[in-house]
Amino acid sequence: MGQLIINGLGTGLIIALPAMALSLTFGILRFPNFAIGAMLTMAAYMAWSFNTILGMSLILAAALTILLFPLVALICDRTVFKPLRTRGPVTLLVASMGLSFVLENICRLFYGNDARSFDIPLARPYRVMGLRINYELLVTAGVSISAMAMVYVILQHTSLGRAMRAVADNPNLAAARGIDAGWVIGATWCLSGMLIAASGVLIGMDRAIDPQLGWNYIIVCFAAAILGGLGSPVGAVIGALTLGIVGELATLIVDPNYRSAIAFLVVALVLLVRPTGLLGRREIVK
Amino acid sequence: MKTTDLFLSTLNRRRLLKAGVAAAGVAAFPAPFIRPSWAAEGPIKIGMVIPFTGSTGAYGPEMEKAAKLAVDTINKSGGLLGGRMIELYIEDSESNPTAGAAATKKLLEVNDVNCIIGYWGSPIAMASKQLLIDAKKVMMISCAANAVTEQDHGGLIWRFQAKSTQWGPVGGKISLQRGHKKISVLAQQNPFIGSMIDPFVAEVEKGGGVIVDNLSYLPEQPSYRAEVEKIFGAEPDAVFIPALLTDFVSIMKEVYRGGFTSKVCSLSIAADANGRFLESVGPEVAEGIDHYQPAPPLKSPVYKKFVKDMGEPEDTVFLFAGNAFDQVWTAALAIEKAGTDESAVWTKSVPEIANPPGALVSDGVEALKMLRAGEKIAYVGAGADCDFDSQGDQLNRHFLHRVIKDGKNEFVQTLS
Amino acid sequence: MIGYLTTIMTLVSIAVLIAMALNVQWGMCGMVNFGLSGFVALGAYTTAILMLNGTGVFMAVAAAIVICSVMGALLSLISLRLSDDYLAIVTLGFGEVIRLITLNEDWLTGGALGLPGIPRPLVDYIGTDHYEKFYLAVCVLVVLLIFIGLELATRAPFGRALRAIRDDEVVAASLGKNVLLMRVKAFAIGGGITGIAGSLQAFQFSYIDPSQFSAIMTVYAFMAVIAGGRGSHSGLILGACSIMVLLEATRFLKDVVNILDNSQIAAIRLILIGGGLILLLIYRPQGLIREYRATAPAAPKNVPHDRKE
Amino acid sequence: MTAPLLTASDLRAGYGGDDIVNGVSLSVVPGEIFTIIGPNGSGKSTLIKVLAGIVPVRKGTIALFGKDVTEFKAPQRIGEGMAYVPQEFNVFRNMTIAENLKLSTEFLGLRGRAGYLERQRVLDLFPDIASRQNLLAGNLSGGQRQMLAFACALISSPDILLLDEPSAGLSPKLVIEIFDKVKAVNALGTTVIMVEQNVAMALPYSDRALILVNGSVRYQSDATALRERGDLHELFLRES
Repeated sequence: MGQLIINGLGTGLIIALPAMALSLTFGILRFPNFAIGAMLTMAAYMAWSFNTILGMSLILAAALTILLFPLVALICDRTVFKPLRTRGPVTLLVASMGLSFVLENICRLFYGNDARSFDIPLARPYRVMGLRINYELLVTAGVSISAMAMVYVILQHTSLGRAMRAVADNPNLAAARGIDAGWVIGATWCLSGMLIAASGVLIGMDRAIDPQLGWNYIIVCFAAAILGGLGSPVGAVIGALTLGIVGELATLIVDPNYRSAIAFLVVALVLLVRPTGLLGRREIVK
Repeated sequence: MKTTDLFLSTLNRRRLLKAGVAAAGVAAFPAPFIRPSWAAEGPIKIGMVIPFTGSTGAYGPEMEKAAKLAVDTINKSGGLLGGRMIELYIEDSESNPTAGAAATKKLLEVNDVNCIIGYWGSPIAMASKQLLIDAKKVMMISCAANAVTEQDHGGLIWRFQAKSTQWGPVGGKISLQRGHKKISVLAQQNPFIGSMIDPFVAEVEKGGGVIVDNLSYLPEQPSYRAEVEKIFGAEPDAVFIPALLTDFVSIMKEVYRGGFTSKVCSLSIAADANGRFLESVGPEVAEGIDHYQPAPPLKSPVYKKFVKDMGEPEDTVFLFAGNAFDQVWTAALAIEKAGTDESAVWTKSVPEIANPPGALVSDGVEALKMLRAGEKIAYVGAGADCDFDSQGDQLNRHFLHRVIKDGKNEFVQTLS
Repeated sequence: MIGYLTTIMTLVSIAVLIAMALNVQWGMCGMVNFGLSGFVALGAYTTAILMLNGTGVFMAVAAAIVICSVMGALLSLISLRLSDDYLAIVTLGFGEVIRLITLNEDWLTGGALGLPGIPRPLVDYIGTDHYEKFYLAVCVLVVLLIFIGLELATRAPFGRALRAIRDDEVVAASLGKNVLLMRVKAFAIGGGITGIAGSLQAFQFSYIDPSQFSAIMTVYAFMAVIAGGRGSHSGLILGACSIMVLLEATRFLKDVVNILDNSQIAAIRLILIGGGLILLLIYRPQGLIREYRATAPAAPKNVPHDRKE
Repeated sequence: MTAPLLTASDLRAGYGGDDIVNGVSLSVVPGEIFTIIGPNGSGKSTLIKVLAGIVPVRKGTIALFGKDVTEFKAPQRIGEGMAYVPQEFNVFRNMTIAENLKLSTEFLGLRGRAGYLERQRVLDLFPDIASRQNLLAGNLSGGQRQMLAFACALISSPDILLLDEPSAGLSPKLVIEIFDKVKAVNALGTTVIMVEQNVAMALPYSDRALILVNGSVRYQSDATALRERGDLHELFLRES
């Protein structure tokens, strides 16, 4: 039981970052970015290239990826999403599906289909009171929690964060207050690009890297972000952790293959009680 | 087509059939004699459907390379049927049955191929096979699910792979030999692996072992923590993990990091994959994993030459490349033997050039020469002996059992 | 070549049906369905299982339609209280659950191996030689019938009411339409169409397995509806055709280009598809054909910039 | 007549296919309160959004102090001395009053250097909100919210203030209070353009008025002259 919770935390912490990125871009741009999966794949390959081809240490490779990946996110935004900015959310969603094809296959074009792993030694777990806690879990926890803290501080206590919240809340009013939406959108993509990069590295450590990698995370990320309330980054974290832990605990009762069904059941139940998700803002309807 | 041509071609077909029967019956008949001088001109077209994208995209490229190697060799040696070259058309199955079937249809109709090889992945073969049967073209598959050859297919389907039910017991034997009693199964859910579980369980129980847990997992999920916890947490002596590469890497990382110590037995598709598994996880994680696969004829010169031509290190044990190579050669030899590239005809020659009796030849070019000289041959390929039963399944598949020690694959035994 | 085109056209017909279902639910009524592949799978498995147990074709297909409609109605009922984003997740979850069931319940669905040997309707009378052409004719006929039905419905008060709901729920409600009932109906009709599509898919290869119903099916349907112009049935036929043509035409790419190996070409093929879709969205925003409108366009209440405020 | 502060000529704009603003021309002189009235759905709100730079101009020009600002987006127009208060949802509900005020100065470049005194000067106008700066704006009453929105707009010391239906959703008593504030702000030298539905309440406070029907100007005159005409209703409804 305790072990299951720890394992669930491990999964949840990894999902938390992309779910937060999804929530951030949703908050500002009002569409769920389906390409988040392919972006994760690309970030993982980017870090892998620095680590394995250029022979950097994983920490350096990760840092470089976190620094450079926002550029990729910005380029995607400029080329794909910007021209469609004034269109409905589903148009943007479909565009992000197209983008996801493009990104995934750019990875395939350059790296082929083989499974890859970072060049790092694996370690046996620490044992604490009969529970096994492994090194990756600690790293994941460290990275995730500091990333979350960073996002929280940025959102609550900086002018950028205020601007982001303002645009998310009411874009017209934000424009009327002198906030340049283009700038805020750019900053949001950078921030979520960094989150995606960090989680791409964590995922690469957790499992094998292959061009399909991102697909495995899209559904859980969406579920986590929606459970927490789309547009609420803090909610996304809570959603991710809940899904991670529920998913693991569910294996006590049902066949592990059905755990994603259980996760959806939880999401559905929560939504029935709270239609806007755990921390979602109540939309005020006329 | 003009009516006269049409008439000619039906006539030819009939004569051709006779010639084929004659060739089968009277082996001493000089080969040049039965080669019809009126054979259709132009290249002999062979299609190939293999995955390059999607979840099994990793397995396509080496098969492509091997097939091209075989085609090049044949063409350099002068082609078939008195100088006709082979043209190879390759399509991506996208690891998706619908796309695979569309690709099959394209090859049949647009490229007008006379047989299609490849077919890695049972659902793709299942979705495509009716198309080939309806078109009366030969299908050569590299997938294992029993169902593909089970129904009547008019002798058109040839399997260059051991059946799933043949794979299962071998895993059981290995585990029992290692002295394991309490054994669990953690199997990927796919048609190929699905049908090897029951035979595995039966073999273990027959040998006095106990199955502690038997769990299937879905590939393509974020983590396998729950599955690993459930299976390894019960601390069985050994766990049988039939998987594919990507998920096996993730699972073994999890097993190692989880501090579990049960022994692991797996398939070479996952645990070797031409060295990619070791490359991915490093020697510590891989240490002591038993794995097996249908054995290519490692000792045979043709296999050594094949490995060299593929540009891989000497001790490479190929998984599917050899099968693809054999598919091209088997088709070529059968066509040469039958004296026609008419699928429905030459498919009957496949056992004649592959099964004993006949001189065992492993060099394809040599085999072609012998055929032309009217000799009886039994081709031995780079992937297997290439002997077939009446259902089109390969006979006498041996399995190669290896173990990973100090970051290297060590030969343990050959099993059957 | 003709046989190849026949197969492709049959696949296109099935894709068109799926896109039509989406068009009723989302294009006309504004309710997103991300579980399309699950609906199609449900229809296909229903038909296949019944056929394999000796049920007649009409019963099997009818059962698929009924089950999918009921499922659609139920899902939309569950989601009535929720906003659109959440309907998305409920349908996504439904699709996932169906996928899991088809994979795991071997006794019913054959698990990952799927169900082979599904009897093809009327094959004894038609014979195998011309069966494909016959089957294509059946598929095209079904598409035509549904197309005509939907066109009539679109022009009827029902269709106008649906669009009114899509464009502005509050206005529609104030006009006295029973919004909830309309939404449930639209979702059920869409569900029924996916049921037919599933049946056709089951007969197509006389074999089904879970991997035929992957999420990519849903993605293609969205592409078709968007490319064709949301709400327009004739547009989406064109849209679905262009997507499938793009998909298949890129197969011929490698017959022309010889520099790259096959896996690279396969990758480039999918890049072109994704990129093509994006370009279509940017440069053909209204889709290939504009939506039929009996009345002047409503005042833009729901301009994306101006969320309902 | 003094040189106009803001001129718009032949403006066309809209969201989807068709134009909602159909060739509107107007000019506003310094110091006046200029009111745009018209029936529901006539494009008033869109017009003021076009002036504020929220909805892009498709055709026509807008000039501020004689400078062409047609291509300027809303944030840039603030730099040119314009401020805009949207209708109803005009404060950030998830932020405190203090944060709302802070946001109004943070992104204004030079104009944003409104010092402490400047801020105090504005807050003095609105004692109600000055006293509880840590309250979430979403929890304010309608009138207080409107005051906060004014305060936020005024903090950049604009030359011209655009108001979109300041009276919307307020009780008659509050409406008077709001219009008094508008007058007070105007008295301090700020030119005001406002869109109003509540014609009877707004006209007494206005200097000039414009009637917009179906996106084009139907009538334009002194507010007093308009009030004296009895056919307002007919002006609104007559088909063009």
